[in-house]
Amino acid sequence: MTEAWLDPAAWLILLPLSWASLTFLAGPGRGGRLAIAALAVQCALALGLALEVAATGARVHAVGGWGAPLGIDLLADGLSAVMLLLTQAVALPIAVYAQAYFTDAHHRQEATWFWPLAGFLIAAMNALFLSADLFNLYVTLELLGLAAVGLVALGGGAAQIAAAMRYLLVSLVASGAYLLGVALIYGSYGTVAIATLGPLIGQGPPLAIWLAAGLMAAGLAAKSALFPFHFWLPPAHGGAPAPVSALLSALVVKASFYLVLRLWLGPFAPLAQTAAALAGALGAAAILWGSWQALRTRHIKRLVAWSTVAQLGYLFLVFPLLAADGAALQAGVMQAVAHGLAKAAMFAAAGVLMLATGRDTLEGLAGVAGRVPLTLFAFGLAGVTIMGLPPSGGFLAKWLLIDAALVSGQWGWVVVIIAGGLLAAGYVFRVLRQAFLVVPGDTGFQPVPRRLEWMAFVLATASVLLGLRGVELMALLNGPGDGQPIS
Amino acid sequence: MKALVTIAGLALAAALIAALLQLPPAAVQLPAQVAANMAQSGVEHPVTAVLLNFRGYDTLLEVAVLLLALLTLLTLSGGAAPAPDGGADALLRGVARLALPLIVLTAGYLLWAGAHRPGGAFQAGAVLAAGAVLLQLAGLLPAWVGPQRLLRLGLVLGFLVFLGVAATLLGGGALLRYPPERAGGLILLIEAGLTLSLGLILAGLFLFVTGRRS
Amino acid sequence: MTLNEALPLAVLASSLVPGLVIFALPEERVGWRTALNLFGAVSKLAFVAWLLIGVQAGETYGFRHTVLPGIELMFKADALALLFVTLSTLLWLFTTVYAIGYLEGSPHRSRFFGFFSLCVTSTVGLAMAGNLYTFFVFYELLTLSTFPLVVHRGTAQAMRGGTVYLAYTLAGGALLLTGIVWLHGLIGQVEFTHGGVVAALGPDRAAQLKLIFLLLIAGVGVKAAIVPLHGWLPQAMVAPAPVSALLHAVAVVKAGAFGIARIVYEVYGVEYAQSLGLLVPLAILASVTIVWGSFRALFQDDLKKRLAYSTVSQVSYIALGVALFGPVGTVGGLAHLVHQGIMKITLFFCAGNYAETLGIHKVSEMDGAGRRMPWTTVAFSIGALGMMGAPLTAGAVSKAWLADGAEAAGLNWAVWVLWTSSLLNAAYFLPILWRAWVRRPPPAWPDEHIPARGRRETAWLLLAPPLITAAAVLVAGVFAEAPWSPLAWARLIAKREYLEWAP
Amino acid sequence: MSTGLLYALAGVLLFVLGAAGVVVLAHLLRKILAFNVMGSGAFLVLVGLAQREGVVDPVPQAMVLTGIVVAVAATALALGLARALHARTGRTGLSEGARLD
Repeated sequence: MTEAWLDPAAWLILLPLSWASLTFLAGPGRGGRLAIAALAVQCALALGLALEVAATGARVHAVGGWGAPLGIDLLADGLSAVMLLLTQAVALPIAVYAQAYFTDAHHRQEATWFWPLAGFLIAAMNALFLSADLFNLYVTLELLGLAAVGLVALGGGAAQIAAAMRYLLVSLVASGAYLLGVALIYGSYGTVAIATLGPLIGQGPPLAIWLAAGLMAAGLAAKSALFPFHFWLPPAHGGAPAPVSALLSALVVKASFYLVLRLWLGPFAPLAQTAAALAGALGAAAILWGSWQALRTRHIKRLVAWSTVAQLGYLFLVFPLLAADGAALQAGVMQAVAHGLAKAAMFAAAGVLMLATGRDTLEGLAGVAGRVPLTLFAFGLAGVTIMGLPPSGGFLAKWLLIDAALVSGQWGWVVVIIAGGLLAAGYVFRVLRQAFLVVPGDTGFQPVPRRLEWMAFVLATASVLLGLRGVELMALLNGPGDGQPIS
Repeated sequence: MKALVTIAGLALAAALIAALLQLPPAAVQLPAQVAANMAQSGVEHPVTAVLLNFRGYDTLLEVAVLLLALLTLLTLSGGAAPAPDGGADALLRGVARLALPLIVLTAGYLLWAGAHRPGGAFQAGAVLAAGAVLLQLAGLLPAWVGPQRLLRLGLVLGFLVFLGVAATLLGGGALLRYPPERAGGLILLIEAGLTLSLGLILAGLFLFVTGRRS
Repeated sequence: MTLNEALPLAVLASSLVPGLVIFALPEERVGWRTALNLFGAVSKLAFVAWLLIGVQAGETYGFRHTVLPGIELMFKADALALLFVTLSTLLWLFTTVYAIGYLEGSPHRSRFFGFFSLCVTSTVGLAMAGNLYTFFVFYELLTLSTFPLVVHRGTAQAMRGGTVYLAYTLAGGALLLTGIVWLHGLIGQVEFTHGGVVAALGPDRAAQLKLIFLLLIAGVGVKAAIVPLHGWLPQAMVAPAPVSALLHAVAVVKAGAFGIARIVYEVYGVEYAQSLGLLVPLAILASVTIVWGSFRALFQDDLKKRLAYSTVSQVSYIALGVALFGPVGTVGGLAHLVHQGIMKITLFFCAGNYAETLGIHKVSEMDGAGRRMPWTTVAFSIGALGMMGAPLTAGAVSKAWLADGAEAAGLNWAVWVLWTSSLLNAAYFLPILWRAWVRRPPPAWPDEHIPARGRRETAWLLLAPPLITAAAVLVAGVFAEAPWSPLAWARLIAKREYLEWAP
Repeated sequence: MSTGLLYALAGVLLFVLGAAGVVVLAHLLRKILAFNVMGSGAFLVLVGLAQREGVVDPVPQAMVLTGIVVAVAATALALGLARALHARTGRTGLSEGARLD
């Protein structure tokens, strides 16, 4: 146990909040270096927290010293430690990327309040992953939602504002549903502390709790863009500036998924089996529909955004398999982490491709392989994870999912998983094929800062190498000893 | 579509009402715990105690939410020139001039009163913001353009003070863990900072946007 | 890490590291790139030689790394692995030399050689895979690293070929993955073990095991180009000649055939596979492929396509050998894995020489080519005769063992399949030789790039590799009984798979 | 039936009404107002349900205060976006947007 003064969990919330405010104070477009330095510290903090959790198990930080149910608890267990690590590990390279991206002449006017918005976004996610209080989670969800909407609107164009508006409305209705669920729970039990609720719900929940769980799950599914609530995602993620798309697609949608998972494994475990098949079916629909749309769209970033819709579907396939096999949880977490890294890399690479070609369509990519080979390599590597091919983290996730499905005899999911992988190969290679085309004559490609290319590459490599080091991640998830995965 | 929504809504409402009508009494009774810990909270009003002490962390994040809304509005309207004066009539202007001292006084009272009766920083800040809006409508205060450094400082000061207190108290064992004997003073400090900043933020939500006529 | 753990990794690293460095090299650093390529190829050869000596002496080489609880990345350099590793390493060296000559002055060479090295790394990793998981990892890596090579020219036609290639191989990979995970769920980690590992499951799982066998064989059968999964191979011939040579004569198709051998011998075990009744259908499938591939080759005017269909047919000799229950067939099949590799790469090198030197792409354009390019045509003739199974060539040796194996297994019809195929081989190769040697050359070649200078008919870098491999075809045929021949090595493997058999 | 429960039941109706409004109404201002109705409904349930036994509970009251501030922030943001959208395209709703993007 470290000194309370140094508790990494608390600092993972305080630090981004501080730099968010300080970069606001510094003025429009400024503060990038401060943010990068702070994010480096946050990476170290997340790593420290993960090591501590891996060694000594879950730890609780009682904010205000009161303790649940009167006060709010922060809980850092394996699952939250993994998500925190992912968040910082994606945010740091993307921040380096963003600094170079927004100094580019084409995007300078979009930079205005990127840094404070990003700071609040990251703070919101860290707070969300650590919170063990349903109402506090509501506040973090709203913080996250508004920060994301602000970032989507950053571009300032009509399409972006319309996308932001649609995103905001979905987000608000969704958190409204979540809040009503919280109200019903407080009304039923007189507390919103997750730790206190668990045993209470285990004693046989009244109808109100079933409705609350349904409302909360529906709200969170909408925030995670689960089919058929996905309609807001492609315009929002496809239209935002590249570093923003990377943060949103890689991390933000995972936050609400994390919360569903947390509630399903925790307090709502007694109710969980009811809707599991539905969650799986919607996930399967998302995989097929998202991939299909990615195969059809003409725009690079739309393609990547539709791919997010599809890949999120895999996360929800976990639910029907959870009861059957412990591998399903591991698969879900592995998929979340691998997809987070890979999707950030893909959006970063897509941003470079658009800068280099000056166009946002697939057609414009012809011949770009010769000009930004590193970026294309990064896109390909990220694609390996997205397609679920070895040796990537995405492959391990897919392996575990198929394993869980086969062991429990649920053949249907296997077909969906395999089909989704092949469809993903279809849309990833759409991009690569076009880029490899040799076109005669001057294509008028623009030079691109090397730093942009390298950050895409670093993230993509991480997503692939994850496939060789799954053991550590799973050990963290399972906690010290061979105990149950998360309490 | 409409029919579908209506049916779904009615079904949901019916289910919810049925659920509420058959709800047994709650298992946990927080009011008793709140009452038992009031002495250590540093304030006398239970809602303020929950808001700034027991669940003060919620409030910290909630201020961040307000700042965020303002930030996004700034990205939307940044750089627009203020509209020419509306040329409000003399009566409105006179009333606004008269009301201003009263508004400030009311805000101060609400801030101070929050410790032992309904009130506090949010109410006080809202009153201040209303005053600013009134002045702008009366043509006495120009709409704001992209915030200068001093204004930015004012906007985040309350939040920074709150953060600073939270971080400092981490040394005492936990985030926002007030020592009972100093809790009252620290909470007042936070509330004072928040009153100013929330007033500016809420005013800003109006004044940064009105600058541009669409 | 002990030396015996490090050596397999060194074999992998000797092509992986140069490959990654080459990616980073600027296009114009020709000298560095060549040096790196050759250094990698030669050092890999040295490591492999070390392994060969050790394995013959009974040493075991292996490396394990846990990826997830219960899933290991595992390398094992056993006799069967080394058969394939040695073949790939030797031919990689020759092909690298050839490719340096072939691609001189063409664009994107860093990318080409980078992926080329990755592709060899994948092949070697696949050969040394110690369990099905590792096998699959490298099987898919091979697909990924060959795609950029297939579409290297960047034309619309290349893209079409590449797309067909991907569609087939990725779909095959999906089937393979399903089979592997299923098996994994039944028995845990599937380590390759002499005599197989699934027999322990007991008879009530037989139906499941048959289905899994179907999935696995269909998965690797795509790369092995077993009919009806062979459609990608002729399409992938749009690739540059060195790629066709190494990948579509050696790496990719052999990866499939090698996979069939591993699955039959070391996952199911020949005896158990036979008792499940899986081997005869496999033999029938292989026979159909042998005949159908040869038959289609007859009608191809495009030289590389004719060679491609010939590959479809010849690779299934290996599958047939594996499916013939009994050590003799095994020896034939495994020896053919090597023999077919050196014969077919010779043919592809020569086809590349004709195209690069004279612009000849079609059989109908070959009239008199032997007079203009005698050495190339000599090499081509040796390769072609080997394919037909003419005496003194490597092809004769493997066909003889295969025929004996078929008789030993009691499948006399398979002997007829081999005869039919040999006749068809002659029918599509002899006309080429006739045209090249006997017919008169046309007044002008289609597109002459490299003018003849004295006795040098084309660039040395293009000529030396096919001559060496052609010589190897003869050496492997004439000295088949020598202790270091591919045949001897195949017998060593068969001895270890059939424990009671003494060759 | 206690006053608290009555509030909660009214809150349920407001919530459902508001939620339906956000989905069905086309004009953005109406959508935003509907969202506020919906939020108020949730707040009523939160406060009312907790006090259905007649005991005053300061915890949900504080939560609702927090919720109100969040709702204010969200409303301001939504209004700002609606205004910006109108300024750039002259549109007052999203549904017409389908044609434009």
